[in-house]
Amino acid sequence: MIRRRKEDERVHVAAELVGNTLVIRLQGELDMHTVEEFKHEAERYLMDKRVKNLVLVLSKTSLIDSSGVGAILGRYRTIKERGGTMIAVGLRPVVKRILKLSGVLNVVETAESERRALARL
Amino acid sequence: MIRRRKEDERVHVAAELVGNTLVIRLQGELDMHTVEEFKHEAERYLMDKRVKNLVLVLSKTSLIDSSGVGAILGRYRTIKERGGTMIAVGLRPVVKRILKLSGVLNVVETAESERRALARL
Amino acid sequence: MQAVPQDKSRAGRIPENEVQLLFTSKPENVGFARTAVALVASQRDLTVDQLDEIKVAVSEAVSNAVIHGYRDTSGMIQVDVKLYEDELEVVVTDKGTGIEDIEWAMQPTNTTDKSRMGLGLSVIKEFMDDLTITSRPGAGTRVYMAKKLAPASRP
Amino acid sequence: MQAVPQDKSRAGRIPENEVQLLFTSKPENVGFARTAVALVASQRDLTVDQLDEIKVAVSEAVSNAVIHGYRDTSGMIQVDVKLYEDELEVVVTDKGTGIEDIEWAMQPTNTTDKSRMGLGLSVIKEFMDDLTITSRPGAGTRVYMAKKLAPASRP
Ligand SMILES: Nc1ncnc2c1ncn2[C@@H]1O[C@H](COP(=O)(O)OP(=O)(O)O)[C@@H](O)[C@H]1O
Ligand SMILES: Nc1ncnc2c1ncn2[C@@H]1O[C@H](COP(=O)(O)OP(=O)(O)O)[C@@H](O)[C@H]1O
Repeated sequence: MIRRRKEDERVHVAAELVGNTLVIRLQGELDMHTVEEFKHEAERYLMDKRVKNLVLVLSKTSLIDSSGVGAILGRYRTIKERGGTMIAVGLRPVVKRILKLSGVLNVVETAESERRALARL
Repeated sequence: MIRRRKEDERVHVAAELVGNTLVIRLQGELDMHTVEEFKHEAERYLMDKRVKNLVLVLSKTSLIDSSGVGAILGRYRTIKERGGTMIAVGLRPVVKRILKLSGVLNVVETAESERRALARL
Repeated sequence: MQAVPQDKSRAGRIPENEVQLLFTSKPENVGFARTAVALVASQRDLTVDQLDEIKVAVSEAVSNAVIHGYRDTSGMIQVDVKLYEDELEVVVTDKGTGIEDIEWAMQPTNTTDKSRMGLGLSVIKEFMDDLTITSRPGAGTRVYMAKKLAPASRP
Repeated sequence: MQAVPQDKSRAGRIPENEVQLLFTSKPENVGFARTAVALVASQRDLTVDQLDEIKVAVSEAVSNAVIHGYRDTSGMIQVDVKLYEDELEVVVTDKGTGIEDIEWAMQPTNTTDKSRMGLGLSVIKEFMDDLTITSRPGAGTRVYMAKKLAPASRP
């Protein structure tokens, strides 16, 4: 029996360490419900003290609301404490607008692709 | 601006004539609403009197309810009048069950693939 | 299957989730209703087949309310969804024409509309684990259906 | 933006479609609500961006009902969707705590919950064309929002 992925309600968080940069690929919709999963997974990866920078790949993130923005800013704070840089990649237009409106894009850089983001760090 | 295809509510009907066999590829969900589009498009292609057989490709048909079954049987009647054969291809398990329950599979054959269906005609 | 006026008793059982939909009897809302019910159902880890079965059953009951319940008129259709640990309950209610003879209507191929096949209720019976219809001619129809689910696995 | 008790008058205008959702104030229903509203909206030929904007706005209003309206309690949230020829209206109602000072709440960064950013209502203002809040402390909150749509192209 094929079990379907509950992508609409759940986020899926995948991560990879490239040097001292953590790359998090976020899939799904980030709201007050799914944000718990994102926070939990991101914190687990950030426990690794080698992590200085964070590249957040949002090309498969279809929605972020203000609860999601809060969670992203929380991760930014951790990176800032470590003197690192955070770059967001692959923003859909409406995701970009909410990150701009909320001031996230004043502190988090954006890049066209994961490769370019990594090249900049 | 990217306009999204309203695939969930609309069916999409594509057709191709292979010899005297009409191949109809049906995409979407077939219910009392979308069935009108299916009937209309299918009848348009069936006006071509060369058409004797019908291969109905359902691999992208995610749902058929009893209104949809009625519309499929209607097309079968046209084919039968012409002395032709109708073959359904690519049935999802639940689509297969409703076509069986309704007796459609007593008169309409099934095949694993479009290629095999055409080879049989 | 008997048409009894009471649903299976769920006394003392509290649903894990409860959603109600209320919408006008338009053909395009049949798709809305089945997808919305599937959205609630998919808060549980179901198979594609289970979701398809639920969608088809909801499609039949809501289509009946549009086609037979409100016939050439128009009215509101209510869909109540309750998600229990081991069961999904869906109740589709209309305030339309009602059914004269429920037992007759439940038989496959019986229909009061010659353009149709009389299969909708049989399809619901096939795809759900419980089906109970209550109806009063001139007042409306209530179709209760339930599907057993594997208990939610707690992470 | 003033918090006036009346919506924009729609006297004499009949919606093309009308759907109501009623559900328990659970976090997982925020996703259900925005997707269900988007399902109705997508009966019209909208852009992906318009649908995303509607989804985010609904997400904010329903989240507020869950987080602020019902806080540590639980209750029912009602979402009324009306699809007009040139506009989508969504009204989110809860019977929760209510808002003491609506004008204050509408200002960006103002929040009564320090764990939050006070951005939800600003996001709705940004993504919808109309936002009107009515509320009575202890009785509940009603968030009316509307988005202009291009008139439906008749085939
Ligand atoms: N909601 C309803 N309101 C009034 N009559 C109904 C309703 N649902 C079913 N019926 C009656 O029951 C009959 C059988 O229904 P069904 O098995 O779904 O087949 P069909 O829709 O093809 O007629 C219908 O023809 C109709 O007379
Ligand atoms: N449905 C509601 N019920 C009670 N209070 C609300 C509701 N919606 C908004 N509020 C109040 O308005 C404030 C601002 O809301 P908002 O801009 O969405 O930001 P946030 O949710 O981040 O606090 C909230 O902190 C809360 O005090």
